[in-house]
Amino acid sequence: MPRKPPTPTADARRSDGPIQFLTPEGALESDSRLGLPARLDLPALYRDMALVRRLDTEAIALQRQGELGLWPSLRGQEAAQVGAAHALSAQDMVFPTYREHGVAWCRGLDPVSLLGLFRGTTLGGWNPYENRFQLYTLVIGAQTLHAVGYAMGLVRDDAIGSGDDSRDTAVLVFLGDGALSEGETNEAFVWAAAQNLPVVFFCQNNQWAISAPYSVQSRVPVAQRASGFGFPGVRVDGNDVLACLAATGDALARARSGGGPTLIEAVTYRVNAHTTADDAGRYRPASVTDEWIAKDPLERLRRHLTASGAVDEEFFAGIERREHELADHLRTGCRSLPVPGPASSFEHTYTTMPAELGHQLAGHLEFVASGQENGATR
Amino acid sequence: MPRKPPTPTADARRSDGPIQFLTPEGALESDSRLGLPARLDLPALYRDMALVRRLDTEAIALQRQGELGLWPSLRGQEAAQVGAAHALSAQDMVFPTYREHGVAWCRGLDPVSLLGLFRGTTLGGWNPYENRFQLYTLVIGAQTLHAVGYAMGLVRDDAIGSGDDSRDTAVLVFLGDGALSEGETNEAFVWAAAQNLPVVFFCQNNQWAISAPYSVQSRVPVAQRASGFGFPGVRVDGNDVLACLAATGDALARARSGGGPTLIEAVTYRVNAHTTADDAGRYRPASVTDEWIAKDPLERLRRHLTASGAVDEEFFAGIERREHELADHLRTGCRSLPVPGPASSFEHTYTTMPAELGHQLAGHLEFVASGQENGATR
Amino acid sequence: MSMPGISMVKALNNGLRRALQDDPKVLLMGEDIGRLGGVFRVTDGLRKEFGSLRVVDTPLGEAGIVGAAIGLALRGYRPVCELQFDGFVYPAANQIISQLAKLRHRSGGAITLPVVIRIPYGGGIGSIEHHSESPEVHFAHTAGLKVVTCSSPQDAYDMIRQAVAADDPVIFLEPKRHYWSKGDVTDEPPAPLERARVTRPGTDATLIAYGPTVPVALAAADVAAGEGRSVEVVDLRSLSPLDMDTVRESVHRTGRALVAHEASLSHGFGAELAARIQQEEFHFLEAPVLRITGYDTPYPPSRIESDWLPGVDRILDALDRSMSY
Amino acid sequence: MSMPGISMVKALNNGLRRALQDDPKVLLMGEDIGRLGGVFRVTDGLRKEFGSLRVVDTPLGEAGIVGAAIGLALRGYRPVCELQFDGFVYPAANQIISQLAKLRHRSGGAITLPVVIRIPYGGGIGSIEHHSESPEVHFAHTAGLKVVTCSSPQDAYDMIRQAVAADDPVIFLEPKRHYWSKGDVTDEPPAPLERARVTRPGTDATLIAYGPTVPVALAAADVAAGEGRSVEVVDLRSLSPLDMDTVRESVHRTGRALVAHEASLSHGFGAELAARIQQEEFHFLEAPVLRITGYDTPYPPSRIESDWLPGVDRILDALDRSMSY
Ligand SMILES: Cc1ncc(C[n+]2csc(CCOP(=O)(O)OP(=O)(O)O)c2C)c(N)n1
Ligand SMILES: Cc1ncc(C[n+]2csc(CCOP(=O)(O)OP(=O)(O)O)c2C)c(N)n1
Ligand SMILES: [Mg+2]
Ligand SMILES: [Mg+2]
Repeated sequence: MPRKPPTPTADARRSDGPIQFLTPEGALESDSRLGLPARLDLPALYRDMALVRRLDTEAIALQRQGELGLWPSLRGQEAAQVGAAHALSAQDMVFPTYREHGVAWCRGLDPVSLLGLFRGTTLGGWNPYENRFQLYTLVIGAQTLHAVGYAMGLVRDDAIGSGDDSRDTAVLVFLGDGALSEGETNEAFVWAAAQNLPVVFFCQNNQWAISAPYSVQSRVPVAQRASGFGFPGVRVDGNDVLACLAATGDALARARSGGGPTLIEAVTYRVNAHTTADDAGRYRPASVTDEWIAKDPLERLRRHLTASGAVDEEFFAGIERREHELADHLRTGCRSLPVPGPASSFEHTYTTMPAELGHQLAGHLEFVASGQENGATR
Repeated sequence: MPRKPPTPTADARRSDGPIQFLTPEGALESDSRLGLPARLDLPALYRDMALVRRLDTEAIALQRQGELGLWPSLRGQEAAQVGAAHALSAQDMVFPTYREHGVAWCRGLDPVSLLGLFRGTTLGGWNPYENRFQLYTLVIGAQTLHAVGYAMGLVRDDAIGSGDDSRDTAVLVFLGDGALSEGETNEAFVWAAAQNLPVVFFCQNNQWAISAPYSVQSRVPVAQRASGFGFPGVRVDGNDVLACLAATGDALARARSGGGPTLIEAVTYRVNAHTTADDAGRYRPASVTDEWIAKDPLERLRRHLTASGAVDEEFFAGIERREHELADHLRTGCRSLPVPGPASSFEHTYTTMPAELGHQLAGHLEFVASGQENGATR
Repeated sequence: MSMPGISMVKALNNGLRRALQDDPKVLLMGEDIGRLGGVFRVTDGLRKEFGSLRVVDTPLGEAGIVGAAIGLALRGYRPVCELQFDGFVYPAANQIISQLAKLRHRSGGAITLPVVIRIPYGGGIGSIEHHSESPEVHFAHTAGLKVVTCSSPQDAYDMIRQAVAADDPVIFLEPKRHYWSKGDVTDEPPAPLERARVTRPGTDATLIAYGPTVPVALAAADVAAGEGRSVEVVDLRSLSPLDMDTVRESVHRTGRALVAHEASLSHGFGAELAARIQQEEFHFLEAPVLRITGYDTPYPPSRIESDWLPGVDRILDALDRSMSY
Repeated sequence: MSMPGISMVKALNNGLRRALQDDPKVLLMGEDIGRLGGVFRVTDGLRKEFGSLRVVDTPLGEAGIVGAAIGLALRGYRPVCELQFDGFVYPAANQIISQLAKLRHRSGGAITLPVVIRIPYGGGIGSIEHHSESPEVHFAHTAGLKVVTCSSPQDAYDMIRQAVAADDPVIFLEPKRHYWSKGDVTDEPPAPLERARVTRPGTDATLIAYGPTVPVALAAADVAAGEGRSVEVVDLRSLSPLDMDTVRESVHRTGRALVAHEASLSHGFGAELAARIQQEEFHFLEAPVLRITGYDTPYPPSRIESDWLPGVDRILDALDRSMSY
């Protein structure tokens, strides 16, 4: 029988726990380990979290209506994503997984473009250079190496360490707690450390990799992994948008200045099932989820904003109107996403279509034009 | 331009440096971090190191004479290998790379069987169950996962934690400093840690992966990697056979008792080129190598044995005679290694030869029997 | 035991349960196969029945799964791995191709690796990218591996047990779009794992299929019958080794051969079949061997996958071409 | 510039030097390619000339090399990776097959990945296991990749520069057993990278080869000529896309086709060639397409590799069989 490893110490004392500025009750506190950014737009952070949650809710509804094949919900992770994204400079490059709808939103992507992949009308959906937000990556861990390579390019472009804020650039790459177990992710850590690359690994430890609790992957916190490679790991309350923003800002600044990589662990929770195709009831008790819902990232900022008098009722009403507009936009946009034409599978496989592929395309177009289809029509 | 990371602190103070019992001058000291085993057979350790060095020297000579295609020399790493191997129990299983000739020797393998792979007469050369020493693995890192799986088997066989010394079993897997960068190695760390498996990772940090100095792979010591996964990493003087023995013994005992994995870093040096096909002069100065030769693992134990009066001249003379016998055995054995027959490539591809492969074999045998060969014979 | 009208998922589940019951050395491992019962529920209930040491939820890493399975096999176990989807097999390529396939041979037969790697594969279920791939050729091209695929609940039940009992490593491909197709399953002694099956006899042409395309081929043969053409359908079942005897016998009789698979045309499985048939039946072929396959492009977005996949109409068109020679 | 009597290694070295000179975005990366100049010295001297930021000694990890190259390409670079040996390409399979090959297509053409992956490949040099593999089919079967291989110093020099200049990912296979073969190399404008070449004209049969087997095929054609048979040798050069026009034209004339490669027979490159030729030249073939290849076993120990590899005698035997139809 396997002996149980010593369980990692619970965050009994505050200074051992994840960095936190905003308590679940909405109180703003300081943390000796990290400073808050000088300028903070709390209403904007709240607004983005609220809109992103609505985006998510609407996509789930669209999936239920059969408009999407699948949707990976970000519910519960709004603070992690919006906080991290608010720390980005325009020139920074983002490498997401498949759940970073909140980051996409903050990067300015039309949220309708996120739906194509899950509706089955596209394999991508946006130009990764336009908003400096790369395509979603479904193969766990693969994007971490792309981020590292991109960061190698930044080094060669002298795009770090100049002191010029509009020039110095970093890479922000997202990954899940499960992704920490893939070999490729660890190779990315090796490269980033040995070459001191300007890359920030932002891990949303949402406690689950589909049905696997984090204990299946590791017996120590995510952030500790970095120490084995010799670069800093930071653990923050992933439901505290300020902690996520501050830690990411700090790490990105270090990366841009030539100070090398950081691994950020945002401790949060996947409130919904893995995707709309998953049934979380099979592997986890609802009670734990309820505990996390009590730590809701939006609620605590709402409490703080209300208590501090920074915003009024109209602020929330305005957000609600924008939520409705967003939902309308998503519903309409989703249904009018163009179904790709029969030639589209053949296009862009190569920069120039090889002759043989051209023959296959010609045959395929003829087949489709003849009105035949996959089933038997004769 | 990449900024240089802070260089890991040199082992300025003794307590920061690798664990060491035997100084290069041959003095035996204690180390507060680890105890020496109660029973130590110093003459046997010396004898094995000496014989293993001779084995290596002879194999290099055989390669020069064209009898071997290639030989990866272990010179300089005798203490690491012999020390680690002396800590093994009979029932423990060893997973080597391609350089563990010293471990093979201590496990009781006929050293001639090591030559076949490098002579090109076999892809294996020994039965991995007979001496509980698996086949050499050339694909860097791959064996670490096999070790982990084997350790999972031990857990399921209740072969750990019983307190019965003849029953409790551990796995000892070897890897190089370069192997720390492969994804598969890191996955092995993930599995070993999360499941608290009875496996000891023994990394000979010989400073080089072919032409790559360790700084290409990492900016922190090998042993530190383990902390990122939440299990102990130990750094020992790899040229001190006692430190290697003690640390491995300690780690294996912990593994057998159910205490989980350990990563041992034996800090040593690859005195020769990567293999006989390599030219180290192209990438490293001879002066560094000379410094390491001064820390020779055999020499320090010889000094200690002589100074302490534990052995006499006859002891060394006896070893020299055994060295000659060994060299003779290797020379004769190498030349009489059987060249595999034409059917051998086809055998053991499957447990039962598929019909189609049988046809290919028949055709091949006919071809060979007709006296034809690869070149043009007509 | 008779299991009337069960799905392929259930048949596999029953087969795995039997395998676990029959041999204490059998264990299952993979991502989400325990508590969840697998994303397709193939291992549903088995963790509860056999415990977490025999039905193992693994960390997220495919190299790890296969590499650890090799180690378990070296210790005498018979691991059955699930790789969650076809598109996630590549991180394990090194362990499968350079290690699993070769170790027995390298050891001169001293090592036996009875490892099964189950892979839900193929398209047609409206999935997202990397979830509809057909990687069979990578394995069929690798000496030392057996590669099999089932097309009915009965075969699923029989073949998974035979695969677990086999002493060679087996890549076990499960056509996920037929996971929910139902059929009666009995406990009769099955045909050998390596044997192809003539699923529908015919005289005018031989249509070779496997896994996901078998039901499509049968549907095409049905329509063809209505048009007065008698098509013999061969279900290969084993892709490596390949049962050329059954294929040859059929083509020898019909003089015409067609192959249907989902993988891309170039270097797809049909290439090897065409190469062999044209060589072994050169004088008896009345038409070239024709291939109806996926195109030489990445698998398309799901809204247009049905046109991309080899369907009944494309098979019938190819049959027309074959008959017109 | 004329380079008389240089080796293929030197030709590649010169080609890479030119590529580095011509475009500041080109960079080389791989294990031991810097200080050491690569285990085969293909990159000899280039680190000194272009610095360690453009000729990069990487950590030991093939997924890392290809994954990082993708990232560099996303930033506008043109990385040329060296994977040290054919047998060590599999850890990079996921990055090559699921990422490198697909990203352009997935992005609807927004992403361009001009990445070259150089792989010394094939057997015949007395190497140890995993150092003599022929993995070409894994890549040729993957849509989105170009796969090319050279067989002479001139082609090596031209093709490596063309590969670096190409905007698609290119798997560049270097037949290591011809690394030290010498030939004159000039700077004439080369034929397109995708074009096959008739290396020796003939009328009785078409012998198709690529990379390592081209010199073997030429030697066999020589012997055959002495026996009164005129064999046309086609060097494919590009494995994907495949120049079927050249192949078809030749086989159409000769009526006989043979393919020689080192990879295992089953699902080897010859399968696709045979499948296409039998289909496209059905009425003109006087004999089936025959394949002379490695066997369906792991690559053997080096002392017996020469019998395992397709050599002149085996090619001549196959030619006899072909002519006897
Ligand atoms: C290489 C690979 N293996 C398996 C999968 C199947 N899969 C999709 S998501 C997932 C869990 C990922 O967990 P985590 O990294 O924690 O991210 P999260 O979904 O929680 O955001 C798995 C196993 C995959 N996509 N890629
Ligand atoms: C996967 C893989 N990539 C590349 C190689 C080529 N190679 C052989 S040995 C070696 C260096 C290994 O260095 P290290 O792990 O430090 O072991 P050492 O040789 O120093 O004992 C390399 C790159 C390989 N064998 N396997
Ligand atoms: Mg997660
Ligand atoms: Mg080393």
